[in-house]
Amino acid sequence: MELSTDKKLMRMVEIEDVVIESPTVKTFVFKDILGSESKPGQFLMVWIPRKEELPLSVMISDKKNHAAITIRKKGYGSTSLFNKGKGEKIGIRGPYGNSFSFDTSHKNIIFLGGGTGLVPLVRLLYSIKRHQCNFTFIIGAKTRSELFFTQIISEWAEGGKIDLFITTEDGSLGTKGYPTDILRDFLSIHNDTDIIYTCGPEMMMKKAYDLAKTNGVHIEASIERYMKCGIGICSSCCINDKLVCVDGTVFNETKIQKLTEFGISYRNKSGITTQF
Amino acid sequence: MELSTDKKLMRMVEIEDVVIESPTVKTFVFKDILGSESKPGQFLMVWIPRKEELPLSVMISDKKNHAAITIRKKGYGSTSLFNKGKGEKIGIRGPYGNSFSFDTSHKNIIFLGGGTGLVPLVRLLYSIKRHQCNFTFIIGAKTRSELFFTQIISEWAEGGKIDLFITTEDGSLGTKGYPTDILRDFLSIHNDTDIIYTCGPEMMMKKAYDLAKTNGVHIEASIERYMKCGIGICSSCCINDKLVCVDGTVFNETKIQKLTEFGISYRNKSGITTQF
Amino acid sequence: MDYDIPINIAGLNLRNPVIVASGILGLSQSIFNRLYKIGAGAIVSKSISLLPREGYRNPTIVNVGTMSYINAVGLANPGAESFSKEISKNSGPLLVSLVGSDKDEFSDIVRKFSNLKILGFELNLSCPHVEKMGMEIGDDLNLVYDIIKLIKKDTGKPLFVKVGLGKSDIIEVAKVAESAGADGITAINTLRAMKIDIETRCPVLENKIGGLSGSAIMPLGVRCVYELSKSLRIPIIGCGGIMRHSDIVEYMMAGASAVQIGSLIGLKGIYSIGRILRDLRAHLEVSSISDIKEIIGIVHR
Amino acid sequence: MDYDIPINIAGLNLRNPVIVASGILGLSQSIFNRLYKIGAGAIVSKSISLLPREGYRNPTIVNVGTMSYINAVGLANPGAESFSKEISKNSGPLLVSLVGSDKDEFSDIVRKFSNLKILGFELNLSCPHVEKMGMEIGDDLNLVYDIIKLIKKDTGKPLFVKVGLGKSDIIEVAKVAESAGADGITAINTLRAMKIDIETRCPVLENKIGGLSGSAIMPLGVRCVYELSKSLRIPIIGCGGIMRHSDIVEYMMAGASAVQIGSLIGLKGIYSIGRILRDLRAHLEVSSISDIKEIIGIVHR
Ligand SMILES: Cc1cc2nc3c(=O)[nH]c(=O)nc-3n(C[C@H](O)[C@H](O)[C@H](O)COP(=O)(O)OP(=O)(O)OC[C@H]3O[C@@H](n4cnc5c(N)ncnc54)[C@H](O)[C@@H]3O)c2cc1C
Ligand SMILES: Cc1cc2nc3c(=O)[nH]c(=O)nc-3n(C[C@H](O)[C@H](O)[C@H](O)COP(=O)(O)OP(=O)(O)OC[C@H]3O[C@@H](n4cnc5c(N)ncnc54)[C@H](O)[C@@H]3O)c2cc1C
Ligand SMILES: Cc1cc2nc3c(=O)[nH]c(=O)nc-3n(C[C@H](O)[C@H](O)[C@H](O)COP(=O)(O)O)c2cc1C
Ligand SMILES: Cc1cc2nc3c(=O)[nH]c(=O)nc-3n(C[C@H](O)[C@H](O)[C@H](O)COP(=O)(O)O)c2cc1C
Ligand code: FES
Ligand code: FES
Repeated sequence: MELSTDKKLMRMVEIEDVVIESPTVKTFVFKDILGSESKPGQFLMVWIPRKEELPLSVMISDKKNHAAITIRKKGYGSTSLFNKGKGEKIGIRGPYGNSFSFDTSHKNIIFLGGGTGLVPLVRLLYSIKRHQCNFTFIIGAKTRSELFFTQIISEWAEGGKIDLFITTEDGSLGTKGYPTDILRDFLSIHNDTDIIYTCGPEMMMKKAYDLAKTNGVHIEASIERYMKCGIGICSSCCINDKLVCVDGTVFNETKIQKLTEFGISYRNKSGITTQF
Repeated sequence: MELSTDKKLMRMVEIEDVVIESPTVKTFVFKDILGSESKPGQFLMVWIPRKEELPLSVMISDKKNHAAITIRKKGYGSTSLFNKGKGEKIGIRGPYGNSFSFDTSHKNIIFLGGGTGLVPLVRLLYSIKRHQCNFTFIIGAKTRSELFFTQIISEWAEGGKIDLFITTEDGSLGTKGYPTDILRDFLSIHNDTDIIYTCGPEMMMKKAYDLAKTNGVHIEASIERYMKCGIGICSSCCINDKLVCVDGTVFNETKIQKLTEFGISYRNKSGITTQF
Repeated sequence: MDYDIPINIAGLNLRNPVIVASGILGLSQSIFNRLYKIGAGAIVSKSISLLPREGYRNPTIVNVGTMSYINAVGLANPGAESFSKEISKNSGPLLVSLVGSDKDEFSDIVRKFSNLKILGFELNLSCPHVEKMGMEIGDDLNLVYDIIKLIKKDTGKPLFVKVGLGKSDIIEVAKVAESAGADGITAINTLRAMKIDIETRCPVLENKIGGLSGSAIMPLGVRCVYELSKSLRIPIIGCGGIMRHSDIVEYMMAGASAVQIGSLIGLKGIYSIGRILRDLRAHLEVSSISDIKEIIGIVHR
Repeated sequence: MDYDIPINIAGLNLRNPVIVASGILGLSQSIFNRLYKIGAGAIVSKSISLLPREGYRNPTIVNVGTMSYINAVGLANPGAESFSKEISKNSGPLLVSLVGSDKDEFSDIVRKFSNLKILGFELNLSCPHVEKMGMEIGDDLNLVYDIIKLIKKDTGKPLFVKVGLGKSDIIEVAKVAESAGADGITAINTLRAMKIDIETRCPVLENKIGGLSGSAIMPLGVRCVYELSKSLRIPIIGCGGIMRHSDIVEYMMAGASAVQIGSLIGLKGIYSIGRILRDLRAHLEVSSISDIKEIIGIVHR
């Protein structure tokens, strides 16, 4: 079977590896050239046959020509995927969307993420870690058992150096509280921070954006919206006049400034504007 | 406007030059890269808008990236085309079909043609005239005024040498009689003839085939049949189990031997087998 | 950029004949404004029902290659109440697409938009993949007649009726629409179609059956417009498979007074609207067509 | 070469499920023999009318890109008398396609073939571009019923009825055919379509309107087979847009017991029949499908 090289068409892939990241999070590895070449921040539309199709960020895989996705078990779709095993098939299309940018003049870089929002951040770190930068990675979670990717992140320090901060809401690991608390404190000390990359709950990203603005630091946030088509045709993912699936998912401070709905409202499955 | 490079799709071309070859024959020149690269013996499906579509052999043009067609005014379709002028548009698709072959070990080569059957022969001669061969070109016509291409053929003698024989049925020019009379006499004298290329009325080609067989000479004949699709789907052009539009139009002696319908019968527009 | 290829259709003056089809980026006022800025001559909203609809579960759209899609969104929409708020400040050339499962719903929907600044309405009679909506209604000629009469009683604004290739004769449906007072016909909607994944042995779309759009349906749409324009006096909006400016010209020569584009935006992005308009203008110029009206239905002459 | 993927349909044992569609190389016994040698599981002749037909003037076929054609050959054929002579020595798996403009013609046609060694007949109810033939007849359900009854009275051989997406509901037509005694349904024929040349401002085909075939109609054909196989007990031959072995599998999973190919031969040549069969066999092997019957209608389960 030849591998499809048309990102618009759905391609069936076989799950080759399943990594259990936490009791509720798994990473699935499969062979896919297009996926393996994704830029950090891009996502795939992942079809779980007979069940659902979900937008999922592309995770890294250390196998050549392979890509991966990391899923947190939540509702119907994610649970269907979570229950898949090695050898089973899923459909993917994409990668879609834009990606995080990297300015080589930046030296002090913060990653701020929570939950599966870590996926694109990990892919980004992976792609820029060879640069001589100070990387600060702040991870937030509700509780200790929900943490994952901490190992992989702390292992990577090639060109630069990586500081890892962990917060849990119940204090079961790392600092008790929210990752944005750490960010606030960090920014107040390190006024040489160049940029914050963030992905996770929108209220967290909104706080990070406000902090970035106050501190005059660049920020790029990967925004999530309900997606049906993933290709800019249905507008279910819109935020103001932008389509998250094609104009995003990554927006920088200049763009976010115009997104009056950011951190305020989203559209539900019917397209009705709903407050966070 | 870009030029189409898909031979399957109809492309509209503008007639740039019209050459009057005889009172009833004209050559139309137009820009078309695919047509200009046709192999000798190939044909185009030519659409005369609102009128007809006809298979026509590709004629040469001395303009770069240009092709030409030569039409004899006859019935509805050919007359519609004949009446077209410079600047008017026609649609073409193709080139289709196989082509004459050329074996560089061949030194003594005969062309035998009549009417617009000369078109593919002229294209063939043009493409092989640089070789050091003895070319003998035998042209047949009803009468003097129906002759054309004699000038162009006799002018060409680059690598080899070209002998031109002309026959007319009424003797108004050249030898009185049929071109196959010349062929017979020629073959009886020149027993070193390698191959005969022929295109024209099927009874003429049939005679030529019989002569070639008797004299142990190779022959390649371009056969005409009624064509609707030109792409091997409708079978209107069939001769025995071959489709002239894709398996032909050129058949050599080995193939002709199996074509029991050659010189005997053809199919009319309804597909009914009809005797010549 | 200058998107001027002015046309008049059913009394509406549009700056150009390229309209964004229903269901394509059709839910958000901010997006409508952007589409207008990008060049759209007009925009048709997503088909709006009386009550909100969540639509089908994903996958709701699948690319079947050769520039075509099958979709079964299931008419997800915020409902008339919510959508009328969405567009309450609209001033752009917007047509609201209407869909209902019952005759009486339509009046209720139309009234929600009665005080808004919109161009008019498009009645979706032809959604091929939602039962008791669209196609099912479009197949009942009496119902079609009644619904159009009702809507026209409730609004003085132009009403376009969107027809498709379903179980009943498209020409008959359109004629009934005309006789009931429709101001124009939009043709065509998507056609019922299916894509099966042979590895997992199941249809890809959650709804199994969806509607085929894109290149595949272009020769069908052109034929419908050609035939409709022979039988109707009201203007026609051509829709289905438009990918290049030449496709627009083809539709208009077949008899369309304007066109709608859909799948193109999924395939080539939102800015393809501006590009196709630029190409169309260039074509008209080199072809010395000073008023695009000249070519409408020209193949009939 | 070994083309063995045996199937049984309507009592016929075919060595494989790939049938050459009507109108495709369908006029010559020598070509039928060649098609069989090349691998075809069976061959349907060009649709044969009582009297010879010259068909339309050229152009009769136009490639509209994306692996699709529009054709309006106009049912050119030698007529029943002449064609029965053509195939008088046939011994291959041939189905004769029948077309008529009048109920009574069919008996006359069928009788011409009564003593010949053919597999059976296919009734063309769905040629979309010849008036008073095919589609027009297919839209009159009573006439469909009567014609099939008549034919079945005249022959004991299997009769397949070929339906298309016309003005009437394909499922209803097929149900009527079944109730009248048809042994199988072929779905689908081409769809009415049109291609306009914008430079010369006229339709390309001499008949203006023709039938769309090829890739464009594949998702429509699959949908029809899927829906038909829900409503019928007689077997279905899937047709429309098959370009690859996976398309065959898709049709069969949707419910087809065999398939027909047409446009593929124009696009990829006569030997594409052998290639698609080779690919199909390979696919069945790697998918561990020992009998292709296993997959027929599997998406319904
Ligand atoms: C660009 C992008 C990247 C994402 N990356 C990841 C990832 O790497 N890992 C991961 O676990 N999750 C990721 N998600 C979230 C994921 O798409 C699902 O939303 C989540 O898995 C819950 O799905 P569910 O069907 O189980 O939830 P349900 O219980 O069905 O719904 C719960 C909520 O999930 C969200 N959701 C459901 N379907 C969609 C959809 N089609 N598009 C967007 N949101 C939806 C909605 O907010 C919904 O209210 C990403 C989302 C987006 C938009
Ligand atoms: C491969 C091929 C190459 C040809 N090359 C030339 C050429 O270079 N110059 C030239 O003048 N003519 C050529 N012809 C013949 C040409 O296609 C027409 O047949 C001829 O021009 C008469 O067309 P008409 O419409 O005027 O004739 P009509 O009066 O309509 O018909 C007269 C006869 O023309 C033949 N004819 C008509 N239409 C076709 C058709 N679609 N296919 C085949 N034969 C047809 C039939 O034998 C018919 O009985 C070629 C034919 C073929 C098959
Ligand atoms: C994702 C999607 C959603 C659609 N939703 C609607 C709709 O709500 N109402 C409607 O009338 N047509 C709808 N359509 C049909 C389009 O308006 C249009 O008629 C069809 O797509 C053909 O045009 P195209 O080939 O340019 O896409 C939808 C089409 C697509 C692709
Ligand atoms: C040139 C041409 C001629 C055809 N002639 C007939 C015909 O005579 N009778 C018929 O039932 N179908 C005819 N068809 C339709 C085909 O049999 C088939 O149903 C259709 O082409 C769809 O299959 P495809 O997409 O594989 O081509 C014709 C199709 C083509 C392209
Ligand atoms: S998901 Fe459809 S437009 Fe973004
Ligand atoms: S012209 Fe149709 S098969 Fe040759």
